[in-house]
Amino acid sequence: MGNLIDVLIKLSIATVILYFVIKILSKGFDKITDMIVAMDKEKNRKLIYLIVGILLVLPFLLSRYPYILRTSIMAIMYVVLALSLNFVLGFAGQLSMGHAAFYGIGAYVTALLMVNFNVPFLLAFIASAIVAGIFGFLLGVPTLRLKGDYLAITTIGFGEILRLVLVNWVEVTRGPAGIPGIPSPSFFGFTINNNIGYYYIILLLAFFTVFVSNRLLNSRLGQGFIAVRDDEIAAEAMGINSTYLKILAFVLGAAIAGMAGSFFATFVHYVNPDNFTYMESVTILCMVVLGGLGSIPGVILGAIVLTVLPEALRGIALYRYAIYGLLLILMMINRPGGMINMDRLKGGRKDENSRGSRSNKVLRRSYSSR
Amino acid sequence: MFLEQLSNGIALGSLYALTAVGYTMVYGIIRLINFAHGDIYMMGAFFTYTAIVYFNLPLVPSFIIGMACAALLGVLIAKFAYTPVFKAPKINLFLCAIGMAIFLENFAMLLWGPETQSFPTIIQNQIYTFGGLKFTKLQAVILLISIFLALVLSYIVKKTKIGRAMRCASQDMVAARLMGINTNKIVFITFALGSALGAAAGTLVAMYYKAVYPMMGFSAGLKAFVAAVIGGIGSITGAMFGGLIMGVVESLGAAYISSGYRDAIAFIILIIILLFKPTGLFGKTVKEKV
Amino acid sequence: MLEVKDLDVFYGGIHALKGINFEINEGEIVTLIGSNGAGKTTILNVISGVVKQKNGDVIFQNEKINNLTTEKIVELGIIHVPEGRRIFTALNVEENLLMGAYLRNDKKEIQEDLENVYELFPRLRERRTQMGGTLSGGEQQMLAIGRALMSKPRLLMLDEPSMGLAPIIVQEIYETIEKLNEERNLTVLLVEQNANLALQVAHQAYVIETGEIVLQGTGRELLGDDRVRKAYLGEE
Amino acid sequence: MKILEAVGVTKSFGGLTAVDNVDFHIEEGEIVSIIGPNGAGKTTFFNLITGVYEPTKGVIKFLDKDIHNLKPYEITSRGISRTFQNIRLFSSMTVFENIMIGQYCKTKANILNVIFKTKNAIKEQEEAREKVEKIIKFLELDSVANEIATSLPYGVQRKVEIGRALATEPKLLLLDEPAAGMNSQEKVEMQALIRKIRDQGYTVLLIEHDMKLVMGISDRVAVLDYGNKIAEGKPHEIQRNERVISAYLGKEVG
Amino acid sequence: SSGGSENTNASSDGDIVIAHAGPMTGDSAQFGDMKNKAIQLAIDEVNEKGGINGKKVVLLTGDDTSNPKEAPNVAQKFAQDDRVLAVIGHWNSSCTLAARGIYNAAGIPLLADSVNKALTDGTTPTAYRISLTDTTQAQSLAKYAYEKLGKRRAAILYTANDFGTGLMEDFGKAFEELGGEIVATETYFEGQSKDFSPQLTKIKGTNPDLLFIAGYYVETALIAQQSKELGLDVQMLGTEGISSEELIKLGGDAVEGIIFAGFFHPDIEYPGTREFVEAFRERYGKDPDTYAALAYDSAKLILAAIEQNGASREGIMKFLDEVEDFPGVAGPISFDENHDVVRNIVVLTVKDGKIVPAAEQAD
Ligand SMILES: Nc1ncnc2c1ncn2[C@@H]1O[C@H](COP(=O)(O)OP(=O)(O)OP(=O)(O)O)[C@@H](O)[C@H]1O
Ligand SMILES: Nc1ncnc2c1ncn2[C@@H]1O[C@H](COP(=O)(O)OP(=O)(O)OP(=O)(O)O)[C@@H](O)[C@H]1O
Ligand SMILES: [Mg+2]
Ligand SMILES: [Mg+2]
Repeated sequence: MGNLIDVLIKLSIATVILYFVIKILSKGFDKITDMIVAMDKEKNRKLIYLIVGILLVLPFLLSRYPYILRTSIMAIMYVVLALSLNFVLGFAGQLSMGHAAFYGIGAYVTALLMVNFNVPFLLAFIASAIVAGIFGFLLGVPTLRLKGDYLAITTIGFGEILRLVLVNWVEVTRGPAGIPGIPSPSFFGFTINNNIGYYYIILLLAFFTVFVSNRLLNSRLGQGFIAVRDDEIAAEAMGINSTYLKILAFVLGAAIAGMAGSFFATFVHYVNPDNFTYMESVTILCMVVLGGLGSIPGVILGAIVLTVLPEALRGIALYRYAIYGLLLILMMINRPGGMINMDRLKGGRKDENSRGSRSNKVLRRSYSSR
Repeated sequence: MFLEQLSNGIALGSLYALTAVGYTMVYGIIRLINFAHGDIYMMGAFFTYTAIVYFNLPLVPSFIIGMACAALLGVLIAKFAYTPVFKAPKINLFLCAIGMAIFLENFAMLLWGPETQSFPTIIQNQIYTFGGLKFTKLQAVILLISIFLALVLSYIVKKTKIGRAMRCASQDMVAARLMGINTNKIVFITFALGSALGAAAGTLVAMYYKAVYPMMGFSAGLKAFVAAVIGGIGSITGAMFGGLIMGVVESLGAAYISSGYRDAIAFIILIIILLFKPTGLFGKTVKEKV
Repeated sequence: MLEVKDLDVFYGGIHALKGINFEINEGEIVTLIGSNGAGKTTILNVISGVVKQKNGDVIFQNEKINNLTTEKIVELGIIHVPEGRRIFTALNVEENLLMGAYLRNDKKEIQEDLENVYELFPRLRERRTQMGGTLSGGEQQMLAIGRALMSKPRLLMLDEPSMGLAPIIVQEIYETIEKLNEERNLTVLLVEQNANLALQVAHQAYVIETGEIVLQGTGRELLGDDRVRKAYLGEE
Repeated sequence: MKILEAVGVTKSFGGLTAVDNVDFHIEEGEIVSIIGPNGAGKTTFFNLITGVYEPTKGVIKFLDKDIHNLKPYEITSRGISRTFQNIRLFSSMTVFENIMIGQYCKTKANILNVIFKTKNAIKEQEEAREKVEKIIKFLELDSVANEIATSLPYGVQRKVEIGRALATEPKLLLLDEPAAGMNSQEKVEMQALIRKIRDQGYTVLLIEHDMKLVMGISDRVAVLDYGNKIAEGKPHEIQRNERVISAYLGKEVG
Repeated sequence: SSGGSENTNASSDGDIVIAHAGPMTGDSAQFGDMKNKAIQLAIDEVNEKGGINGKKVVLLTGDDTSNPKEAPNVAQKFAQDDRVLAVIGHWNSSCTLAARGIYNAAGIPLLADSVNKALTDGTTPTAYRISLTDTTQAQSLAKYAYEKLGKRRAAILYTANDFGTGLMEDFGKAFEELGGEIVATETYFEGQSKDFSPQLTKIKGTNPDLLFIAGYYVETALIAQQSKELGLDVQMLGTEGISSEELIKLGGDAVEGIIFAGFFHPDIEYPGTREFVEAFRERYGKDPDTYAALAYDSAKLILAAIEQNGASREGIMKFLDEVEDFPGVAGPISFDENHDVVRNIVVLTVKDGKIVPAAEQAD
C-alpha cells in the first residue's frame, strides 16, 4: 500500500497527458476527415496511390528494424481482423463479441491441414475461409432472434465454447499445448521464409479486404446494411430482407477473419487456444469502435493505433494496461464517434443541443434490447 | 453423489447469484452491461482485505468500509467515466466499461501486487445437513444474503418511488427530468448501491475461497453476466434464479459430462434458453409498437 | 410570470432562434404558432432547460432560471409536455401518470387528480395496466397530457397537443385547457399547428418564422389578420 | 379491379382485440381513408396489411393473391408500401439516401456483382439514382436532399417518408397520418400532393384525423371503432352518420 | 506490499544487457514478478562488485502477459536489440513455444524454465531449459508415489494448460506402467476456476488412495481446502508448480502433509543457497520459490558465461554447451545434448506450516 501515492501520481500524470494528446490528435483527425470528405475523385485516387506506394516500399526501409517490421505485419493483420468485424458491427450493427473465434477457426484449420496432411498453403487458406464462413453462418442464425446485449452474450458464449473445444479436444487440436511446427507458406515451390514475404502476403489480404469493404459500402447492399442498422422495421417495410443481410455480414466477416487466422498460423508457426480468447475479441472490438464504427479509414487507423500503442508503451511495463484502459475511457468521452467518423461529419449539425432524443433512440435500438 | 453435487451447485450458484444481482440492477437502470462490475467486486474485496490486514480492523467494520469504499468508487466511475458518455451511442458506453475493467484490474495489480493474497479465515466452517443437502455455514450465509438482497432490491425497484424513478431514467433520461427527477442523482444512487452490492459479493467470495487477487473479477464478472442474462437481464429475481441455475448446471455438467467443458455447458444452457426465450427466463418482452 | 429575453439558440451552425422576446402573465393562455421548423419547440426546450441557449435569459417570477437543471425548473412548477410525447414505454398507464406526480407527496390529492385525469380521458382508464409503449398514437398523446396534469403545474407548456388526436378528443382537450385556465388560474404556453383552434383560446399569440417573432397580438386579432389567414389557416 | 381485399380480418393482443372481423377492399386508382377514434385499430390494420403483424384470423389478398403470411419485405416487393405514424427515417442517412433505400427492392445486384462492379450493377444503380432524383423533384425536396433526414422539421420528414415509399414503386400506397403536425396551410399542400400522387396512377389508402383533408380528398371513407368497422361510404354520407359523429367527429364537424 | 519492479534501468552504451521475458501483468503475473526479482538480485550482486570487466550489467524486462500472441512481439523486440546477449524466459510453455523461433533466428540464447517437452525438440538450438521437462517430473513423481508411498489408485486433477495436460498424460502413463490404476481424471482452468467441488465429489466417488494435482499453488491450496470440506481424505501429491510459501498462506491446515516435487528448497543446501535465500528475504521480505531460484541460477549462468567468454551471444551458448556441474543454488547444473538440464527432483512436504524436504527422497 505504501506505493498508493506513487501509483496515483503516475496515473494522474498519464491521464492528463493522454487527455491533451487526444485533444490535439482530435484536431488532426477532424482535418483528415474533412479532407477525405472534401476530396474529389482525382485527388482521392492520387492519395491512395501514394499510400499504396509507401506501403509497398516500407519493408525495404525497415529491413534494419525487424521489430518494427514485425509490428507492422501484426498491425496490418489487425487491420484485416478489425475490418472483418466491421462487416458485422459497423455495417449490420450486430454487436458480436466472439469474433476471435473465427480467427481461431481459420488458424486451426490451416495448422491442422498443413501439419497433419501437408496441404499446400493456398488450399489451407481457402479451406480456412470456408470453414470460418460456415461457422459465421451458424452464429448468424441465432442473431435473427436476439438483439443487443443478448446477442453480445451469445457471441461471447460461442467464442468461449469454441476455445474450450480447442482446449479439450486433445486428439485433434493437441489441447492447450497447441500446435507447433506449422510450415511456412509456399507458392508454386517458392517458400516464404522472411518477414518481408509475410508482409506482402498480409498486405495483399488487407488490400483485398479494404476493396471488398469499400465496394460493398458504396453499393445497394451497403446502403441496405445501414438501413437495417438504423431501423430494422422501417428497412423491412422498404423491401429489405434483413435476415439475408445480417447473415451475409456474419459470413463475410467470419470468412475474412478466418483468412487472417490462416495467415497468423503460418506466420507464428504455432497456434494455441490462448491466442483466441475473449480478450482478443474485445481488442478487435475496441479497434473498430475507437477507429470509427463503420468508417473504413477509421477502422484501419484504430487497428494500427491499438496494435502499435501497446508496443510503444512496453517501456512503461507495469503501467501499460492501466494506461490502455484509461485511453479507451478518455477516447470514448472526448471522441465518441471514433477517430475518423464520416457519419459524424455528414450529420455535422449534431452538437450538445442535438436532436439527441431521436438519434439516440435509434442507436439504442440497434445495440440494446428495448 | 447426485445430492452432493446438487449442494455443490447450489453453493456455487448462490455466489453467482450474489454477483449477478448487483450486475443486473445497474443494467436495469442505465441499460449498461457494466463490464467493470466484476472489477468493482474485486476492488471491494481488496478494500475489506486492506482494512483487515493493514489496519487490523475486525470483520464487520471492515466489511462496511469495503462496501462504502466500493460505493464511492462506483459513484466516481459513474461521474467521471460513464455520465460523460451517456449521450453518445450505446456502444461507446460499453467500451468505456471495458476500458474501466482493464484499468481497475491493472490498478489493483499496481497497488496490491499481482499475487494471490490469502484472505484471513474468519467464519469457521461448520457443516449443516438439510434433507440430504450439505452446506457449510458460510455457504448458508451467502445463500441467505443473496436471497435477502434480491428481495429487498426487487422491492425497491418495483414498489418505491425511487425505484420507479430509476426505471424512468432507464427509459428516457430527458423525459424523466421533465418529471422533476434528478437523473444524475438516480444514476449515482444506482451505482453506489450496485457497487456496494458488488463489494459485498466480492468480500464474501474472497472469504469463501480465502483468496483475493486482481484478476478475480474477470471471470466472476463474466459468469455473473451470464447468470443475469439467463434470468432475463434487468430482472432481479431473474438474476437470482439465473445464478442458481448456472451453479447447478455447471456442477452437474462437470460431474456427469466433463469437467473440461464445464464452462461451455453454462454457455450452451444460456444459448438454448435464449433461443427459446430471447429475453431470458424472467425478462419482459417489450415489443416495439409500430 | 415568465419572461423570455433576447433568446439565441444554435444547433451546430444553424441559428435556430434569433433574439426571441416575449412574456406571459399569470393566468394567461399564450400560443406560439408558425410553420414547420420555425423554432417553436426550441423555445419550449430552452424554457424547460432541455436545450441551452447561447444568449438571452429566461426569467420566471423575477428570477433567472437560465442555469437551472431541468428537474429544478420542473420543481418551480413549469411543466413541459414534449414533442413526440415521450411517455415511458415500459411503464404502464397508471405508473406513467403517477410519475407525473413524482414531486408531490399529498397521497390523497394525487388519487383525486388521477380520477380527474381518467374522467377527462376515459380511454386511459380502460388501458390502465397496458404498457405505455403499446398504446396507439392518440392514446399516448392523452397519456402525456394527463401525466403533465398530474404534476399540478403552474405553467403548463404543451407542444402540439392536438397532433394525432381524433377531432372529438381535440375539442375535449381544448375545453379542458380553457377550464383549467379559468377555474384553477393555470397559465398555459401552447405550441400548435392547428392555428385556428389555438388562436380561439389564446389571450396572447405570437407568430414565429425562422427563429424570429414576426407578428404578435391577441388571439382574436391574429385570427382576423390577413397574413395569418393566408399562411396558417389555409384560406385562399 | 379490387387491388386489395381483406376478409374477416382480426387481430388480438392478449385479451385485447385491436381489429375485429373487418371486411375491407380498395379498387385500383381510388383514394380511400380510414378514420376512427384513437386506438380504434387503424394503424394495426396497416400493420396487418404490410406483414408487421400476422392476423389472428382472416385473409388479406393483394391482386388476388393471399399475402397474410408473407414477410414485410416480400409484401413491399409485391407492391405495397407505407409511411409510419411515428416517423421512422434512417437516422444516419441523408434525404437522398433515405429515398434511395426505397429503390433497394427494385435493384438486383448480389454480393458478387457488387464486388466486381459488373455492368448491370452499375447500370441499375444509375437508373435508380435517376428515379430518386425524379421523386425528389416531384416532392420539391431538392433543397434538403443532402441533409441528414432526421434533423429536418417534422413536416419535411413526412414528405421524405412519402418519397421513400414512392421509391419502392408501389401499386398501393399506405399513408398513416401524413398531415399530423402540419399547420392548415401545409395540410392544404399535403392534400394537393396526395392527389397528385394518385393522378400519377397510384392507389392510396390513408389514415388521417384531419377531417377537412379526409373529406376533401377521399373517394370513400371507412370508420373503425374498437376494432369494428362501424361505417363505410362516401365522405358526405359519413359526415352525417350518427354513430360516427358520436364516436369520433364530435359536434362541430358534424 | 510489492508493486512489482521497475522495468528498465537506464542503460548506457557499453553496458552488458540481459533480458527477462515473462508475465508481468495478467493472470500469472505473480510468477513473472518472482523471477524478475531473483534476476535483479543476481545482477545487482555482480554490479556491487564492480560489474563484469568494469561494465555494468543491466536487465531488460519484457511483459508477455502469459499470452502467446504477445510473446513473439517481446521476442522480436529483444532480437532486434543487438545489446541483448541472452534471454531468460518465458514462464508459460505456450509463450516459449510461440517465441522460440524468433530467438533462434536471431541467434540469442534462451534460458527457459517452461516444462513442455516440445520446447527442446531440436528445431531451435539456441533454446536451453533449466527446469525438468514435464515428462521427467511426472515419471519421477509416479515412481515415487508407487514405490515409496505405496499408492495404487490415483486420481488426477489437472489444470487445462500445456503444463497440466503434459503432467497428467505422462504421470498417468508412468503410473499405469508401474502397475497402478488411474481411477479418475478431471480438469479445471488456471486462474479462472475457483470451485472444484463437482470434480472432487466425483473423485471421491471413485475411492482413490492418491490425489495427484497437476497445477499451481493457488488452485492446489483451494483444492486441498475443498476436498477437506467435502470429506475427501486422501494423500495429495503436487508438482513443482506449488513449491511456494504462498501455498501455505493460502491453504492453511488443509495442505498439511501434501507431498510435491521441487527443484529447490532452502534447506537442501548447495554452495550459495543460504546466501541467496537470506539476500532475497532481506530485500523482498519473502522466501524465494523454485522459479526464483531457477531464475537466479539462470542469471548466474549467463553472467558467468560472459565473464568467461566475453560479451557475445555465441560465447554464452558455448559456455552453456560446455558447462558441467555449475554451482547453482538449486543444485549443480549441466545440459544434455537436447539442451535439457540434468538434475533430479527433490521431494517436499508441508509439515507444521512449513515446507520441508520429505523424509524419503526420490532416487
Ligand atoms: N437537434 C437538432 N439538430 C439540428 N437542427 C435542429 C435540431 N433541432 C431543431 N433543429 C432545427 O432548428 C429549427 C427549429 O426547430 P424546431 O423543432 O424548434 O421547430 P418547430 O417550430 O417546433 O417545428 P415543428 O413544427 O416541425 O415542430 C429547424 O430548422 C430545425 O431543423
Ligand atoms: N403491440 C401491441 N400490444 C398490445 N396492444 C396494442 C399493440 N398495438 C396496438 N395495441 C392496442 O390496439 C389498439 C389499436 O391500436 P392502433 O395503433 O391500431 O390504433 P389507431 O387506430 O392507429 O389509433 P391512433 O389514431 O391513436 O393512432 C390500441 O388500443 C392499442 O393500445
Ligand atoms: Mg416542434
Ligand atoms: Mg395510429
